[in-house]
Amino acid sequence: MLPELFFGYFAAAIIIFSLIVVTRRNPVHSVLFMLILFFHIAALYLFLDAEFLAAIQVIVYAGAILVLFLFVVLLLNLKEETLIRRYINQWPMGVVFAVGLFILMFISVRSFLAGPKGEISSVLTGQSNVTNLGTVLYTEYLFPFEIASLVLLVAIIGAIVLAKKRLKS
Amino acid sequence: MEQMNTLGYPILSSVIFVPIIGAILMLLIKRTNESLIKWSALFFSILTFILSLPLFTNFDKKTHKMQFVEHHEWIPAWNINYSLGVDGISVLFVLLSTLITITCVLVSWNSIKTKLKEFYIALLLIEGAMIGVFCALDFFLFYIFWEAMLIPMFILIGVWGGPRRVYAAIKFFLYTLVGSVLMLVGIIVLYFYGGKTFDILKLSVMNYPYSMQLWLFWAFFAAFAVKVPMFPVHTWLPDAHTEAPTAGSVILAGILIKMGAYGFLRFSLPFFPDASKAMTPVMMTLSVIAIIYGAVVCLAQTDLKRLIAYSSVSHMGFVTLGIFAMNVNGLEGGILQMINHGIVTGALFLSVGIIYDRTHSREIADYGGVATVLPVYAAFFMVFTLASIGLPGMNGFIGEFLIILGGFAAKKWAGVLAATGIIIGAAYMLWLYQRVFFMEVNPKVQGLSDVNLREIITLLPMVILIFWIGVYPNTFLSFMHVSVQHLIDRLNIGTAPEMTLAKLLFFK
Amino acid sequence: MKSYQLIPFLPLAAFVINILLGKRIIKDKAHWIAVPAVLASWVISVFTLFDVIGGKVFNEDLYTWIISDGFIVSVGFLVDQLTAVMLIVVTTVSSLVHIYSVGYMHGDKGYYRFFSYLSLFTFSMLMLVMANNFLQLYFGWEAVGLCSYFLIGFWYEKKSASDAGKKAFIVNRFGDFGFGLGVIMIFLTFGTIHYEPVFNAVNGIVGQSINILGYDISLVTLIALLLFCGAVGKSAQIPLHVWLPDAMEGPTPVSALIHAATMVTAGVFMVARCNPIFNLSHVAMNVVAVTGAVTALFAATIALVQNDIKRIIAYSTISQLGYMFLACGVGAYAAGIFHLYTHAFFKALLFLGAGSVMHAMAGELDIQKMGGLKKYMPWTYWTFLLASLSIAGIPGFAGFFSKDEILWQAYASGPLGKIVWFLGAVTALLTAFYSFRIVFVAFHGKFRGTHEQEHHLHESPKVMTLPLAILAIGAIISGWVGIPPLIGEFLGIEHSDKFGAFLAPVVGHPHAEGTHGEEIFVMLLSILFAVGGIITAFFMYIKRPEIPVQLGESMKTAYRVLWNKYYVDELYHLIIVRPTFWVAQSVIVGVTDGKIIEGIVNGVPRAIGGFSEILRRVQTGFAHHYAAVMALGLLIIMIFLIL
Amino acid sequence: MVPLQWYIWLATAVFAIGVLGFLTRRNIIIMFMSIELMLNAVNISLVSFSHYLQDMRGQILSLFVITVAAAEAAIGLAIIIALFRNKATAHVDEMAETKG
Repeated sequence: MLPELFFGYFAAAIIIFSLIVVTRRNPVHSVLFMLILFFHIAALYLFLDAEFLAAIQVIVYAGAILVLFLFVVLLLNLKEETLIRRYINQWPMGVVFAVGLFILMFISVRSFLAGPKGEISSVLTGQSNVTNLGTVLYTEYLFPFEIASLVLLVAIIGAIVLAKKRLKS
Repeated sequence: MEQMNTLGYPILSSVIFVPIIGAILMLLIKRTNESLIKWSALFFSILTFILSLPLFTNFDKKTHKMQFVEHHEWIPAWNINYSLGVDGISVLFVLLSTLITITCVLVSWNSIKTKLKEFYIALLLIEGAMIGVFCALDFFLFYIFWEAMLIPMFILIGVWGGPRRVYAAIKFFLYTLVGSVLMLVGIIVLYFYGGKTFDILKLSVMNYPYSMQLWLFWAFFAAFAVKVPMFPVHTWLPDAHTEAPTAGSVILAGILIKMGAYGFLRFSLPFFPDASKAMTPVMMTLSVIAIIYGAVVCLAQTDLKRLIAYSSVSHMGFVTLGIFAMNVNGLEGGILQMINHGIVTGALFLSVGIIYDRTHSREIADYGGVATVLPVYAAFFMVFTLASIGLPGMNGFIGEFLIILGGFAAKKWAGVLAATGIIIGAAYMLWLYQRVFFMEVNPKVQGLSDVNLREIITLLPMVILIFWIGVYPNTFLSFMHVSVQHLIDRLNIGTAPEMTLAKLLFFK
Repeated sequence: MKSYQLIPFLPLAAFVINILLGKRIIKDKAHWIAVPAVLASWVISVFTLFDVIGGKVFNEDLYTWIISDGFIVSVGFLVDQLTAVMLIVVTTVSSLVHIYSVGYMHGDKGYYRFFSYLSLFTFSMLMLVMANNFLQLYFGWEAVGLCSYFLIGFWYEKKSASDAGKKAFIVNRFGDFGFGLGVIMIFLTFGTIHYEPVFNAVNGIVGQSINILGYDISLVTLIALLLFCGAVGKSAQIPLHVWLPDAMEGPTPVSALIHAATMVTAGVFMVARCNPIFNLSHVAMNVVAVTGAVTALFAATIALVQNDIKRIIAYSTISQLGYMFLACGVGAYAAGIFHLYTHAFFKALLFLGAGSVMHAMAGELDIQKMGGLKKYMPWTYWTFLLASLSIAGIPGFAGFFSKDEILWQAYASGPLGKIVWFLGAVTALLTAFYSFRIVFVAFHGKFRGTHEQEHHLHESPKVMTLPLAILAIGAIISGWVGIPPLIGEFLGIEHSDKFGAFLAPVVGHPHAEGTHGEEIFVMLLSILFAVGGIITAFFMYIKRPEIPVQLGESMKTAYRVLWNKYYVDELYHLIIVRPTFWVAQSVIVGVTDGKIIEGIVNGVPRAIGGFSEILRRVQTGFAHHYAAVMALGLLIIMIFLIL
Repeated sequence: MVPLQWYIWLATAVFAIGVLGFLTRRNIIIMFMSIELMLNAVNISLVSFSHYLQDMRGQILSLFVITVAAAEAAIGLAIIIALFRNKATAHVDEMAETKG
């Protein structure tokens, strides 16, 4: 009963905060609510035996990405943002699509079947989550891992090139 | 089955990739260092030429098989191989390509003023791709080279061309692409029919059903006829030639439009012998129309380059006529005429480029009395003019005579009508020469300087080749005998009934 | 290498040296290269002639020119009796013209160019006559045409000169068109184009025919007529004669060498060379004879009224060439070649004489503006007179023997022969008349030019009069090697027709069907006509100068037609030149290329462009529109997957 | 024990909210945040699959998703800055640069 209660709280909190994030007038508020949202998601990960990911969620998402968002919001200095309308003219269409998508996915999830069990997990190997993750990541997923690092490198260079002020040419 | 590469090293690969590597290396040169760019382009083109010379000296003229063969697996999943080789039909074009590129580099020496580096890089890339087209023995590789050549050429016309260069470049690109895409469909059909292989040699000895041959013949025809260009898909040529920079025109005339005729020889004829035989009257009709049509339209031109471009249509009509005469004389004449046309028309475009650098006008009316002002230049141009109208003792005569001989043997009317093209040819070329070089000196050409040493060096190889082929053509004809005979043997298995243009048009 | 093989290559070497080094180094010393070369060729030719007289005939290949399947052609030389005669004619006239040009072209800025072209021409002409196969003949054929083009347009700054050169080349191409096809027919029929095997095999194809457009045409006739096409072009016979009068734009030595003595006779040479083919076709022979006869008369009538001294001589050349074809057409090839040989001397002399006159008159060509030149230029006058007597056919002179031989052979060769003989005889009368019209108008009477010209009048330098003198001797005695047996018997000379006998191994010997009486009649009639023509000219231009004017007024139409050369040029302009240009400009550029093909080519992309013009409105550029469409797509896919 | 489907429903809901935000908001930064929301929804489902199927690969994938999200945020925000510098607006309905 306790796990269901915990899940109920976190699920409700995640959904409510998500809604708040996408509806706030002031982007700064959105970012701050998103911070709370991400903490909740991290907590959810702990329930799922994913300690490492929970930590990453907090460090990367909450610590890095959201701070970046916040910087940008402050950098752009959107004062008038709070005064004008939030939504595009065709917002009802967006609502219809989103709700439709939710209903469809909801229906389809009911009828899904679980696949075969995996071979590596804390339960099976008796080792910690991080050890298991590392084992898989540095053996089976070594090449994608390298690619991911390349993606990050490109992102760093790209972001700098794009955001820096144009030199007078 | 395959002839071994008698040289110890991969000569064809080196000839293809030296210019491409050269182009890559030239990327590293600073763009302000113009003389280094020019000299390195010249160096790489001459190096390629020297590398290609063993093809001339070590070629075994006694076999029709591919020589200097290279074969490596490339994409095994689709049975795609990197395989190269030349036979008596293609070897001369490799040599012609390497030679023409040198002249192109030389003639552009002072005439290209902007984006020098990119120009020479494009030139070297074209060279590599052109040679690749003539050497490829794998359809996939062939198609890659075939299309790869298009891009630098497109850029060459579109960036360094005349006032209407963008129109001309796009027209050129679309025309050739439409044809190529149909050929690609044909290649894929062959791939699956031939048991999933792109091997040109294997595919060329298979027997395809007649109805399939007909469809494939037209698919390949679309690509090759545009390139040649045959009537009525020739209208890209005058625009492209006219607007292209001199080097572009020379490569277009010298090599690029030969690829169409080469395609007929390498693919259409041996792959589809029945369909080719059946289509002979149609092809000959189109060729004869091209000969006369191209020649007559020259009489109405007021633009130097446009006139020479249309004369190309006429001359290439001779080539296709010789090819579809389907006898030894016609085929050998056709191949020789391809080389001749490359040399002569290339040289004419070089010459026009040389005078254009001085006057910046292509209008014939802006000239007159050039022979008085630039006598040495006039002498060169006279040689090219005479070669173009097929004067005996020069190369054009040998090719045209053999073609008319072959055409006449195949279809009398074709030989007779083609011969009238020679009359009109003399008329427009001499009239051009008269208007440009003779008569009163036009004030616009007064005081121009005669050709300098660089320009003489550019033109001299052409003159030498013109007389060499004219006086002793056997040097070049001897390369072809065995291969052409082999092709004829392959063709003789065709037994389909002949179609005429009228039958084809009215579905009789 | 045999010595005779040097004959063509010496002038070639001179050409190469002069054209490469002439501009910078040799300049006005060009004749020191060209003249010795051609003189050396002449010397070797003379030795070769003696070799041939001694019974040697050379036929050797130099190297193989083209090999393509069965089409194997060599460059080689055939020196037989016919070639030997031509060698002598070509090298002799060429040498003299070279020497003459040293004086005539003195100071011209294209001096070296002129001599290199002359050398090139000599080379080409020698290659033509020495060829042992049809393709090499064709090579020489086109090459002499090219030199003719160069030399006619020598003063290329003049539009008329460059026009004339171009016209000559293109009109010749029409003839060469037939000639080339003839060569191809020969190859396809015999499998070779070397003279010897072809002539040996030609008897085998008699009776064979070929189907062209549903008509059966005798193969041998077709080949002969196609070859004759070339001859018609090169030798300026009707209907391709139009280029020769215009060719007079070239320097006069060129007219003498190319357009009188050598190149234009190539057609006659070729017909004589191919006599084994022509002999087998009556149709072709008749065509040759009639073309020759009609041209002879036609050109002579035009010559009657022209005033340009060189054009008169040009028409006279066309007319005399007609004689030669007439002879060939009746099978009297030896007579035709004989006339070619004598004609070379007196016609070259006439042209060089005219050149001498022009030299003195500062380029004046109109005989009406001359007059009384006799006393200023005695050498020129006397040599010109001798040449005129020769061409008129006064007994004893070279022209008499050759012309008489032709007329008699024509008369004696059947009913058609009688007709062409009659045409030829009338032409003889006209020839005598117009030749002496020049003599009387230009050299006698009073000077009618400007004072300046009169002051300037002088005899030409030695270097020019010497060739005149040599040619004058030739114009008299060159005919003495071919004295008809009738006169020979009378004079007590045995085998007097040495020329005919010499050529007989190559061209055969026609047997004339006629009595001595008829022969005497023909001969006397031609003497009568010659003398009559001269007397008429004397009467009309010396005694009663007003008659020509009255005659011109009373027969205005005829005069105008002759003056305008029967409007042939205008006719060609109307039916060939203008329609071709109309098609080029209006039909092809305007309609087929401009509208139809370009219409389709540009129309397809335009249609695609129009379609995409509609489609592009979908691209609003708003990111949320794209996102919405994406979501919609996702929705649709999911609905499909679930349902 | 919480059923797997609950987690998936939760992920679905968050994803739908992300779509809603992306489709309706004008502010381009909020749109970006919506994208982050969607990515997080995917992560939730991946981690829950990983847990319920006893397979580490789900977590690995979500690790990569986080990587890509970081890169995307960096680039995207840089683009926003560049855009704002040129257009002086952060509203999508005021930009139509890609209009055909």
